[in-house]
Amino acid sequence: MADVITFYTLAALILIFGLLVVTTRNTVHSVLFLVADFLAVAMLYASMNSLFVAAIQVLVYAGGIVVLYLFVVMLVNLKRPPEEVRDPARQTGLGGVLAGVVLAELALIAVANALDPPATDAASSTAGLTEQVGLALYTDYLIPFEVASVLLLVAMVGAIVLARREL
Amino acid sequence: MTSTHYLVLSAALFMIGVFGVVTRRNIVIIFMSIELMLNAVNINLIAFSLQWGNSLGQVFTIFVIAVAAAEAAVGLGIILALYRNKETINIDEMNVMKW
Amino acid sequence: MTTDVRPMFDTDELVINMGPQHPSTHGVLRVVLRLDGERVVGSDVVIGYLHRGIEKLCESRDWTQIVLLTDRMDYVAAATNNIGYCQTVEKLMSIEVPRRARYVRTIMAELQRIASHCLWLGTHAMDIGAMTVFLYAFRERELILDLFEEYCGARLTYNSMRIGGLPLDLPPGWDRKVLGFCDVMEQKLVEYEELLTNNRIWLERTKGIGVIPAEEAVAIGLSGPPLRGSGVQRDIRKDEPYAAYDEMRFEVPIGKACDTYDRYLVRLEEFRQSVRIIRQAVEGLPEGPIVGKVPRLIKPPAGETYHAIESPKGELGYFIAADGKSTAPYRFRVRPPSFCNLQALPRLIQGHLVADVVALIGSIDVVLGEVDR
Amino acid sequence: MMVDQVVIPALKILIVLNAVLVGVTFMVLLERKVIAWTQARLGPMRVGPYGVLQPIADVVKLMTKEDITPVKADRWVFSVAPLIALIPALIVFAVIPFGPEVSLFGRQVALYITDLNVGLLYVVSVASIGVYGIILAGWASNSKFPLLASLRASAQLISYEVAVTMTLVSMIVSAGTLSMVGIVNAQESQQVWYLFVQPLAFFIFFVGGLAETNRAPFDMPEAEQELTGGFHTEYSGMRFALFFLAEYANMIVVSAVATTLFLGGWLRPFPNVAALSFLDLVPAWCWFLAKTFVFLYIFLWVRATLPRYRYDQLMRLGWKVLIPLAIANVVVSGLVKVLL
Repeated sequence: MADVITFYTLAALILIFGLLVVTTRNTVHSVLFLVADFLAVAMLYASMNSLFVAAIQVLVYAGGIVVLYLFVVMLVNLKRPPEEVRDPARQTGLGGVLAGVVLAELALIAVANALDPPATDAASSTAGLTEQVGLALYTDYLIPFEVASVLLLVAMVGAIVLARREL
Repeated sequence: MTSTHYLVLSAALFMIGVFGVVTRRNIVIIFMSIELMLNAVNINLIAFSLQWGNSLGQVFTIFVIAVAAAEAAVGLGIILALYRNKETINIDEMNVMKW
Repeated sequence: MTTDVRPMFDTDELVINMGPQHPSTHGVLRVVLRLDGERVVGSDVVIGYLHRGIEKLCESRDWTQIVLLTDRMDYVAAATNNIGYCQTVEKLMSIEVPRRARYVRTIMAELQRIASHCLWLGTHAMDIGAMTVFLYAFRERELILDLFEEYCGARLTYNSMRIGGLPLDLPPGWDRKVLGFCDVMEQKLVEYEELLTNNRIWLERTKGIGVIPAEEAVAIGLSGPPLRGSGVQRDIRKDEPYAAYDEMRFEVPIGKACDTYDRYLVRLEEFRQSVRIIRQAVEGLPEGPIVGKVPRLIKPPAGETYHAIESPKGELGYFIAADGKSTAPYRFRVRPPSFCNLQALPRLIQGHLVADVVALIGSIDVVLGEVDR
Repeated sequence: MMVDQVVIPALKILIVLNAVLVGVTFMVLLERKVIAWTQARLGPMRVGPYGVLQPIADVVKLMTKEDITPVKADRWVFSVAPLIALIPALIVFAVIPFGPEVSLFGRQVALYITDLNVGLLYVVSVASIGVYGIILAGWASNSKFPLLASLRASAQLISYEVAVTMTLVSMIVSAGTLSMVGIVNAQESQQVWYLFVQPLAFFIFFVGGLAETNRAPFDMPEAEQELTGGFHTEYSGMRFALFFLAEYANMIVVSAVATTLFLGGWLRPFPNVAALSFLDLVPAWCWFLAKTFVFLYIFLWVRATLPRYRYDQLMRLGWKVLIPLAIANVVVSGLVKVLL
């Protein structure tokens, strides 16, 4: 019971904050909602017994990446959003089509789900354990892990080069 | 909770991200929408990881987060460089490759 | 903030208004900074917020009343201002000042130098974030204020000199108290130095900051510790002795690196030399009259003169023109050291960071009462 | 069941929260007193004997002051920013172990709110949220000095977080666990405080902690002599007070985490020396509080003694000294762990 309430509350928060991110006029507010959204997602992870990922989500996403966004927003100043010239016909049409497709898909899943309810989760208590994640990360996935670190290094160098004044 | 719940939530969040990318003209907001979509993917991964009792889903989530960090750093660098040159962050004004 | 269409924070320059209400501009100095990030690319020093028209006011007061007005210029070294003015008038009227009065003037000037430097050290250190030195320095300044209070009854604006000599003789036992203060001061100087001189952060904050080479310092017209910090051996007390300085033995410290740290070292050494001078003056204090032969009505002959003394902040000069008819100066003009030293500020802060701006304002030691007059 | 799962945690949260808030208020008094004594002054003496009631007077004053919002400020963000600064500082206390499990009224009660198996990571990640309060406060004020300050603050916090997190990695290598309780237990079983195992990590953590809490000599974001108070220039009344609550709460957090990681948390000195077992008469949580107090005192002592670093020097220290040192420390810790 408690987990149902948790899920629906968090799901509602995630969707509401997500919507606010993409609809708010003021970009700084948008960034704030993005932080809130990420925190809600982190709580969802925690409720799914994945504490490690939850902590990483907060640390990297909310505490790191979004600060970068905030920086950029403050640097390029979005007090007067460049928004207002848009091309309504094309975008709304495309958005409508996309929304229709996804809604149809969701409806399909819901119907299929109602007809043939899947078995509940194996609910393996070990799945979320940090040790498991660490083991997988440092044994089977060692090479991807190292590649990811090289990617981060390259990205760091690239970002510095791009953001340099005399480009 | 079944994994379907998580999948529906993830699909909805993904859709919001797509909505943002398609309708907003502000390049920073578009980037943030992409982050939302990446989060939706992560929710999926974790949900499956939970369903199958396998921690690999979480490993991939960590990779996705790493990639997202790299993407944000480079992407925001590009935005800054563009802003310096064009004084705008409206992507409709950035549709030429050369100026 | 205005609501104009310029972005609030773009990647270009940011104009920021430091002062006149700012904790580290030592009064009402206003510096308009143009910043690139935190780096100063241009600056504009705006003065005049404390202008009271003292020079003009002096032209409508008689000669003895002006002593009181000079107190209000450099209000942290009021006695020095008195001495400078009185000596100028004495020069104009060719009055011989008795030796005892000259000795007392020397003691006063040096006590005042220590007091002024205490205030400088405290605020300078405070600007750089070392808050404890501020209170230590004020503790010792308090002792000097007590000495002055005992002598003339006032603690800030002393009105402590008269044309031709002193208003009154020293209170009994005062000289011993001064010697006692000298002992205290020497001990406390060690305390200040322990907190700052070899402190790594202090060194990083002051070394190489605001370098101004000797030729440039002379060209700008710096004087006092900022000039000596740049390695120029110039001290009016030595070069053109007044009061009893020709009978005193002391050294004039100079810096080598021409930076904020050397200006700091120069002033710290001046503390020691001042203590040394005070000791000599008190020990050799002659007996005798305290006022020279001064006419009842002070009315200098027509003519003009310029006389400068070494105030704690630099060359304090008075130009006075008398018409020989009225009982007020015809023209009264002050060359205040703070004002002239302040000219170097835009040059000093160019290319430095915001944090250095406050350090540099502190390092040239301005008093706005003197700048604006 | 009900008592174990709801009532006791709720009580614990209530007690910890209140203790922290009261502690923070008296931290202000302590700071004023300690600095005053360093500077040959008396500090507050008027309210109550030796001024001990001064914090209460301060709170009353701040609560009754007018809350000013600048006209051009972003009202919404301006009001939320102090809370964003304060809340992360408070929720970190959820994983701070004040003591081991003790029996209280015939019931086993743990002297911590919860023991997460990623406790250390939780501390770091929650602490990384606190920076938003400062950035947003500076931005929302729509004023130049606060904006400069908030840019300084964010750059400073992000760069020092990297160094601090790196040192925590070497702590994890030593302890073999991420749980805060586990780290204390590891120190007990290895019979040594990690201060002596990882002195370099301790140093980096402490310097980084000073920088992350914006305390002297790294208090650039509020440097009143440069930026007239920095990010909270435009704040007044209770919102202003919230920033101070956050700053002092953060100091307590850093001290408590340092105690847990490096000084053996609630363990008495020399837990393995039987001759000193009379020290056990003092309850474990008292040892914890005493050690935390030592750190808090050092915070104040440093503030009274040292001048302030300059912004670029601070960044250079962080990136060019502390982070390489921290990484080297991780490598050496790993090597030692593998080889021994």
